[in-house]
Amino acid sequence: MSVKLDVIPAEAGIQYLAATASAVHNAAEELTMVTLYRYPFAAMGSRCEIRLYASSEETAAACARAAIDDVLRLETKYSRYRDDSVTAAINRVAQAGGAIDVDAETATLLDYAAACYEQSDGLFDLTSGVLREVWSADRRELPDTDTLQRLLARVGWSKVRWQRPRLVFGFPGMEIDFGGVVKEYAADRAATLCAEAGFRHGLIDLGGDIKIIGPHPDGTPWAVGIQHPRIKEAVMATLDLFEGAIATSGDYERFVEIDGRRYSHILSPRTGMPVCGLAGVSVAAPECVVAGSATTIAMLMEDRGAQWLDEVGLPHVWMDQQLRVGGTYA
Amino acid sequence: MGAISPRLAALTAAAMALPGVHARAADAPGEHPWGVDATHLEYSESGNRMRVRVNQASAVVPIGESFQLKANGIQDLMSGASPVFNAPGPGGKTQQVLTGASVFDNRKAGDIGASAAIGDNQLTLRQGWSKENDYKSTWTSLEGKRDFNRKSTTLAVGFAFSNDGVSSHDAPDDFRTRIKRDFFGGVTQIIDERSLVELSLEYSYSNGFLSDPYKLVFVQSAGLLRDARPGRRRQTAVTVKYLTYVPAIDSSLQAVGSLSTDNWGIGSGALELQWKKELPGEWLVNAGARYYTQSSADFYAPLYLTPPGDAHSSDYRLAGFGSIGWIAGVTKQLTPNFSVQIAAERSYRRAGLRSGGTGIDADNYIWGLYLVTLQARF
Amino acid sequence: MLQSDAPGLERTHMRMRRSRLNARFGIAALAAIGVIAVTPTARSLTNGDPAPACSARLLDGGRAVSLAEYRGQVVYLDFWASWCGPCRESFPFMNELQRDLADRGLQILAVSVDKTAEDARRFLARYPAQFTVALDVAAACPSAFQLQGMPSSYIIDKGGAVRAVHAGFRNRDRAEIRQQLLDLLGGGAK
Amino acid sequence: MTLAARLIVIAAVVALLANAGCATVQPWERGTLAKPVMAMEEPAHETAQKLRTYSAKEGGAAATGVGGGGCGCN
Repeated sequence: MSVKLDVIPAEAGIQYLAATASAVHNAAEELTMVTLYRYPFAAMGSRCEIRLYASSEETAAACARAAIDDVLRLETKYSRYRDDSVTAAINRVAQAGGAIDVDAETATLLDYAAACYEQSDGLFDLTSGVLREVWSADRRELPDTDTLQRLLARVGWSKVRWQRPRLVFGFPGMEIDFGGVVKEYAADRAATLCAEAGFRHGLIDLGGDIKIIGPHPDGTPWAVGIQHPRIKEAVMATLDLFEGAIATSGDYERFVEIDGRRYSHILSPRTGMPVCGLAGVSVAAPECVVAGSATTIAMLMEDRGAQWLDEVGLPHVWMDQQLRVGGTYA
Repeated sequence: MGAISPRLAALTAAAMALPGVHARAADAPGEHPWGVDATHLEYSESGNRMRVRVNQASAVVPIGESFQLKANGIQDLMSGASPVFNAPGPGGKTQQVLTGASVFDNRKAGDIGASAAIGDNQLTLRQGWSKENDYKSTWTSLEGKRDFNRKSTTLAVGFAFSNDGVSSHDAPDDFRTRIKRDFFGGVTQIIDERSLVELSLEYSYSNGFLSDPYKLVFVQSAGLLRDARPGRRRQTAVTVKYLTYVPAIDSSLQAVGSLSTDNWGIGSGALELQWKKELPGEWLVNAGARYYTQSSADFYAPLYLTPPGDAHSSDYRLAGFGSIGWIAGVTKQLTPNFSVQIAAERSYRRAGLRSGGTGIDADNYIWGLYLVTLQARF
Repeated sequence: MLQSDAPGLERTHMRMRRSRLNARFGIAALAAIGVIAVTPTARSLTNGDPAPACSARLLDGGRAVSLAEYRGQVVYLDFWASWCGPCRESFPFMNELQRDLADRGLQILAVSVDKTAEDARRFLARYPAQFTVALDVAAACPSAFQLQGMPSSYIIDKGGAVRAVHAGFRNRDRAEIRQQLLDLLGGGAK
Repeated sequence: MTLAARLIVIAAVVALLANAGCATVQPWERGTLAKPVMAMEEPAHETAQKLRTYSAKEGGAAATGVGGGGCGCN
């Protein structure tokens, strides 16, 4: 079986394959040298940074720009201070009492917040923002109990009816705040944007909530230092992270000082008072949004925080008021 | 991720629904990727003899889970002088005479093939062509592979045959034909957790015009005769390849030894040793040496003092000689889909290293090649 | 279901060549190769066999987890390693199973036979797992299950019996595996 | 016994030795064998081009697989 063919079919083929060869060759040239590019920016009231390993400034800058735009989009969309935000629109209806239909992204955030509410026995509550009316930064003495009772009457996720896409407030005076979820959600999205653009090595850091895109190019993990809750420059623990995310909460970030005692900005929807349990907690999880809500719930659980973290089973580290350290990374 | 507690399962499930929280895993090439390989190679010899510039490109397209179509294209641009015959030189030392004008030739070759994987068996059929102005060839090959013992043993058998036509510059349309039949059997066996061995046997026979139209022989009293080799050639070769991983140096060592013999009286042996190491950042480096030796063909002589018999040749490739050379290469996986490889080899031929028969120092020379290959797998 | 390989070459292939082959060479050479004795393989697990005991160390936190803990649940037990090519495709599939069937009682246990946790982590950095991952450096479980290939996955019913064995992973296995799990999990089709 | 037959006997002995010496390596014990440096198959283009150079420059044959074609390289 031998075929006599004078016209070589490969002739056209060779030209085509040779052309692809040189095109592919140039692409390879460009990809050989990988350097680390850093893009610091401010968002959601904290210092943020995107770190990307890329072969060229342009590709890194393009991805960082897209990621930062998405973070700023979410900041504007769920900001408590802007009156054109979705939060403001919801709160206008909540203030008067009534119903509002929300967009798909907000709906999934509400579903997620509902899951956190159930898993924290009601402590992780989007409606506890009302308590801020009394716990402003310049507060000098403890509020009296009946002011707290009046405020607590207007707090409670259970008092809201949520049937996708409709959110119904049975009576006036309530308020919603996505603050406990949006920052970590934005970190996840930013990392996904860069990963799907082909980046394998880098991380997203939004004010200490970190989502890893991938380890260093040589495969070694990122070393993440957890700030010591009482000593500013010291580190409570350092973790090696190949992937996933880590979030941190503590009573040291924003707090109010009243006759010598420190009161955290995290308010309990049950007592209306600032929580007093763990001094600082960090949790690691595949998703930054899960890590973030786990740290917030652990703080809200006060003295049952460490036990709740064991129940969840995610890797974590905490420090209590007596500066004792515990958790899987201890 | 530790055991998934009910609490974590609920939180994770809800987080999954959030748009954009999880990147789709990078689609690295799967089990049957389609791929393109593109190579540029430069070959050159000392004493500005032959130079060859090669461009090769190949593509593999999977069809379903068990079929593959393959295509391959090669273009060679050959130039430079090459030896024609040997003549007595000053002081009784034989010297080599090369072609005067720079020979220029453009060879195009290609092949298409299909392979089918059925269970542990794989069957590959390839049909190829090669064309240059004084040489035409079409060839067909069929190869079967089968895995045994849960893939610790692989047996391969195959055969190929080609029909070639050889002409020359002064009679470009007068093609004299020859055929070649090639039989191959090989077994690869895992020996232990760190080593494997491969044994291959090959038998080939060629009939027809086996001489080289561009080679002459110098006969003391009769002047120049054309290269005339027997019309029949039988070759048998065995090759053993041993590959083992050495944890102490986190590298693999590879030894490839082969022996061959034929009815023209040429016995050859080759031994190649290589060291390969993977470096962090997806680099792979290899380095090694290759030793080769052969005895001369029975009918070979650098030049003839008396009229030779029917079969006679002074072709430097039928002489007795040996060569020693180095091998080096580096491969870098640029992204999950792209990798680039650079390889080089340089070989120093010495008549003194022959394993028998006659060979002249005039034939000593150095050849070297380097290639750059780009691989894309999607 | 994988059968152990029958020794010997395809008969048809040999007869076609012998006629034209130089007899003296062909037979002797291939006989030399054919003599490779085929080592008998231990009987591998088949449907209905009780799943052997198997325990491994969780990748995070290091707690030992054993198959028996999941008695009463349908278990998808997968043996993988960072050096195993097809595992790259099985992980996204297992993530899908986790998302779709975890709340109906499916428990996925992916046991790595890597020699170090570091190798396993590096794989997970590129192919994230949203299911339970454990490490069995001593490879006690794979020998108990007499794996036929890598990766290998076993579907174990609520009573602890092996109901399906999949050696290797090909994309076309996905539908079959999902259906086998659905049959065991019961309830409507998801 | 012709040289070819003698070669085959050597091959048979080597094949026997190769088999006798090996313990069964279980599928899950093949981590080292899966390393890139342990790939028996070398890159296709490099192999093809080197084999073509050896066959063009050397008189011996190397039994490393069925490669068709050849050239009138001189």
